[in-house]
Amino acid sequence: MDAKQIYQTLSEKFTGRIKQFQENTHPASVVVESDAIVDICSFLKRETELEFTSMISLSGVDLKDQGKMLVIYHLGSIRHKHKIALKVELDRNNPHVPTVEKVWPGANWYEREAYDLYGIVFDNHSDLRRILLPDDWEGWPMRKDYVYPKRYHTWDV
Amino acid sequence: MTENSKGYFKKMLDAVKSVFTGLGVTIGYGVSPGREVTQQYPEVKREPYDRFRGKLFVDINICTGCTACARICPVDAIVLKTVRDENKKLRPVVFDIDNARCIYCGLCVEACPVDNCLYFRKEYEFSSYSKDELISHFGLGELPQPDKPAADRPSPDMPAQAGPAKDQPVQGKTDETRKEEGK
Amino acid sequence: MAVVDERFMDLNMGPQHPSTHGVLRLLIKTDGEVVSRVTPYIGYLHRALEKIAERLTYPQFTPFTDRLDYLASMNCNLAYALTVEKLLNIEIPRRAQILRVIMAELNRISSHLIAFGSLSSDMGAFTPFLFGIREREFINDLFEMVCGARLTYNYIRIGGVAQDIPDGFIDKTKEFLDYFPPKIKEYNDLLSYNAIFIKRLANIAVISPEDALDYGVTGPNLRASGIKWDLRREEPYLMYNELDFDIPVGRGEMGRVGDAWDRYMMRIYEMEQSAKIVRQCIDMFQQGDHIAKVPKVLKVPAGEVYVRAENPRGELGFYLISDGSTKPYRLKIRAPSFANLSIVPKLSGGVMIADLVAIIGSLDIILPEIDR
Amino acid sequence: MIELINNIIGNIHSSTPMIRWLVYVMVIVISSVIVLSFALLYEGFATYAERKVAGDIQARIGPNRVGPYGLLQFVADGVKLLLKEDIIPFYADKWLFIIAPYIVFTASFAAFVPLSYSDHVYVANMNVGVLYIIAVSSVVSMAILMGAWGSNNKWSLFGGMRAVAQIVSYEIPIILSLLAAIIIPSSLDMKDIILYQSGGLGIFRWIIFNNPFTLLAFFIYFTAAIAEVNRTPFDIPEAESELVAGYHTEYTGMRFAFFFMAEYGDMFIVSAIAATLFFGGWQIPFINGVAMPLWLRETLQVVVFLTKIFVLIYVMMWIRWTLPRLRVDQLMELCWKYLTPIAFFDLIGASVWVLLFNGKGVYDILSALFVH
Repeated sequence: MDAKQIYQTLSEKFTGRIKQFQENTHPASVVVESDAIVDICSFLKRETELEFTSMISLSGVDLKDQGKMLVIYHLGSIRHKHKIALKVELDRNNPHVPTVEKVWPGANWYEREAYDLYGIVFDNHSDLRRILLPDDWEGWPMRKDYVYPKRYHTWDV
Repeated sequence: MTENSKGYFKKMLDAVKSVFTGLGVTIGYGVSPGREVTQQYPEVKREPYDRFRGKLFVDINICTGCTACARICPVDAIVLKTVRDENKKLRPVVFDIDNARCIYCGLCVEACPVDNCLYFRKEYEFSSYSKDELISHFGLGELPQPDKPAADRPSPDMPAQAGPAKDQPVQGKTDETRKEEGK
Repeated sequence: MAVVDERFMDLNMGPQHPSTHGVLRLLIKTDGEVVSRVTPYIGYLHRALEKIAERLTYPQFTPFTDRLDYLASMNCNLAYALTVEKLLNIEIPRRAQILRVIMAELNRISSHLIAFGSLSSDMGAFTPFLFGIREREFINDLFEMVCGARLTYNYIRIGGVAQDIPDGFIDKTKEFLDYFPPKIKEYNDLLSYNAIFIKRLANIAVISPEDALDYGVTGPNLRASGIKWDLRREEPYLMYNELDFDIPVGRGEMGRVGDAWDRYMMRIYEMEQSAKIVRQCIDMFQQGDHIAKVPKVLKVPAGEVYVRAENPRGELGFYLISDGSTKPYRLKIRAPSFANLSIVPKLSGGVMIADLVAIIGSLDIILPEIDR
Repeated sequence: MIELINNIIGNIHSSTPMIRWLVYVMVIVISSVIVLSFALLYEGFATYAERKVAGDIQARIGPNRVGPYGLLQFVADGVKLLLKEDIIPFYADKWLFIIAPYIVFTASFAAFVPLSYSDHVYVANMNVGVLYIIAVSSVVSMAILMGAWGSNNKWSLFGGMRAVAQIVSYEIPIILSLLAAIIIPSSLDMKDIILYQSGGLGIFRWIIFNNPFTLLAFFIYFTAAIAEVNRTPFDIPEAESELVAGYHTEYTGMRFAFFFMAEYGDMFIVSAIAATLFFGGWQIPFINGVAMPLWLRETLQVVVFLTKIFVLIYVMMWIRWTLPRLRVDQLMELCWKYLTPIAFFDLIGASVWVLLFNGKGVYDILSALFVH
């Protein structure tokens, strides 16, 4: 099934909650509502002819000039060999999106990394802590407007 | 002999057999002398291949001061200051390569438009006790004022390895001798 | 004061520990030899490569991809170069493609040699580790002959390869290809089928196919669980579709499918296949230039692309968003070891401490690409 | 040695008890100094030999810098360890921490006493030689536990627990297999055992060839002995890749050297017992009958005895650089499920053989058949 058909089945199943279909990205991406992400993901995983068994990666993107924060889920299927990217647009000052940890346990660490570097809060995540940076680090380093701290405890950065 | 007791002895037999095959391999090395692959480092030095990316070296006389290398360097290890000299040509006053910061990726050597100006040497033994010793200065120093000669900074550039790389003047020269040639 | 669970003792394995394959800290809750829960702590090697990528131009970032998985930096360069070429959609000359496959597969062998050696020294046998290093030196000499470096090569560039190979390279590679296969047989006699080694690894930390897919485990670890998924075959890049090589899949020879021994054996079989690939590439060699025409000031057209390649440790993917300037807008690096390590807490309920070392060794994780 | 003392004291018998007591102490001191210097010298060369053998097996050169062919390497190591800072951990149990290495060394050194190096060269001719050595060598496990507990470190605690479990449980197979060998000469005195094995070209009357059960007893004994000495594949107490350094993690400088030397001392003892009991101690093979001056015969006997020991030590080192390490529960399983039951049946078999052929070995029976 190519991305177009996946988009059709998705928009039929979740009418209204699928915003947009972007053809020019590789793999093609579907912009969805942030609160529908869990249902969509479990649907994509359960559905036999879609069967997105593995979440390849989850990345946060900071679109500062559009005032938006993006979370992109790259999903792939082993059996059908097709790939799709789900995009969720969040408000930049208070980015919230429900966690998909229940669908793919592997997402746990990716979400912690997105939280750690971008400050995107994943609701009811099992233990949302910083994964790469020390726990008491202030600020979200990967944001475009991140200001480098002068000192961290006793060392100057 | 019940089933698992047969397994009991079979397992033991397999274990002993596999242990002895392993021992057979190592005794092959133990008995036959002269299979060493290691070398006695300080006495026997392995000659690196021609393209070995050792320490960077700049032939400052043919350097046009175009700062292509300084711009391409991903870690800004090259500090290059140029000044216009009397016949409008750019003169590289300061040309420092910080060997502690450099990651030896070779992007600068490819970016340099002049042949044999910036290249790697086969020298890999330049560890030192202080970081500023690792900065090699290739600069030509300030323009010589007409009345007093320029105070030339000593170049702690380590003498290169014996084998001359490319058509390289005899090693071990300090900046002064190189400057005389340049005049 | 947090309630201290006095039944269990907190034991810190790492960040400085002889067998954590890098700077990794495992907080183990154990009541003696048996481990009840493991929580990995990572981030000791975080260099913010993704932030650096946003500050450097495309060609400048290539040497940094060496430092992602420094045991397989040719493959990392390759994945990055493929990503940028996908957006540029330029045609890579055939000779450059063949060179890339040769270098990538040689690097796969040298990376698997380290995986084999470090797992064996974790299990207490130090000699196979040194045998592995001895073979790897041979490959290091080949790479030094081609690009001058022995670990971080910066050889595969956007559009092709940095320099063409010197003339002595092909014969030396053939010499290696004749020298290497009997060494694999020696490893098998010495270690793979050794009773103690099998007892230490068989049926340990079995990863079921569902768990492997749920946690995003890829590469030899996924294939050991019985799933035949290799990007060189499923999503062929370069000229892998023309090459004939088979994908080893876990068959549970010594225990259940997907146990630590299977993961170890995948790497031994893959080394043989990689040697076969390199031999075919040498026969397919042809004249041609080694790099496509790429402008010095490289402006990548705006767009988003996710490209992945089969690294020795799994699927390394680059998600690149470019805004048409000379610097990437966002470059997400999907590292295989990051996902492979995330399954360790699930595997390590009720194992012994010595098994924990076997689990880490059999997953063959490497920390620089986890922390980035 | 006792005869020596008696005849010295004999000819000054008229002297007061004070002098007699003084001479006795003086002789004890001299003999212990001699044996201690032999033990330390041997342990020095053993460390050098271990690294040379390891280098040889791993296609390396091994130490050859200090002294001719690196022979003085152990002197350099010793000086280095002496000059190393002697750290006692802050919360360590100071006295336990300090005493433990001395007890370990004295225990392993004390076992040098009952050995008989040749007809007249021995320290003390105990008639309970083998029993004394077994008793002394079990003190080692207690001392290791003291050291492990004293250094107040989680890793060394693991090492200590494992050491005790291993040494205590492997004494059972050792004792049983030694019993199977001792019932033949039916004497615990080393000298008598060796004298029993004389004759028959110096080889055929060895107890190992006495009957098939003693042959099996040797292999059980040797495996259990390697475990007793904590060497690979049983070096779980100081498993570098799991427990950092096991029970001697916190030890530095000379204290660590004591543990280190004790290990090599134990290796010597264990192979000395094997040589005495199974391979006919100092029986000179082939040319035993030839008349030769006393001193030449003595030195030849000592040389034969030491070569047998060093061959066995070479086998231990060879095994160490080949095999991986067992896990703790597999180690226990090997001891209780395999070695001990087989050792029991072996003992029964050996004693039945002694009953049937009233102590005569295969060689005696055959020679009896052919002679008349």
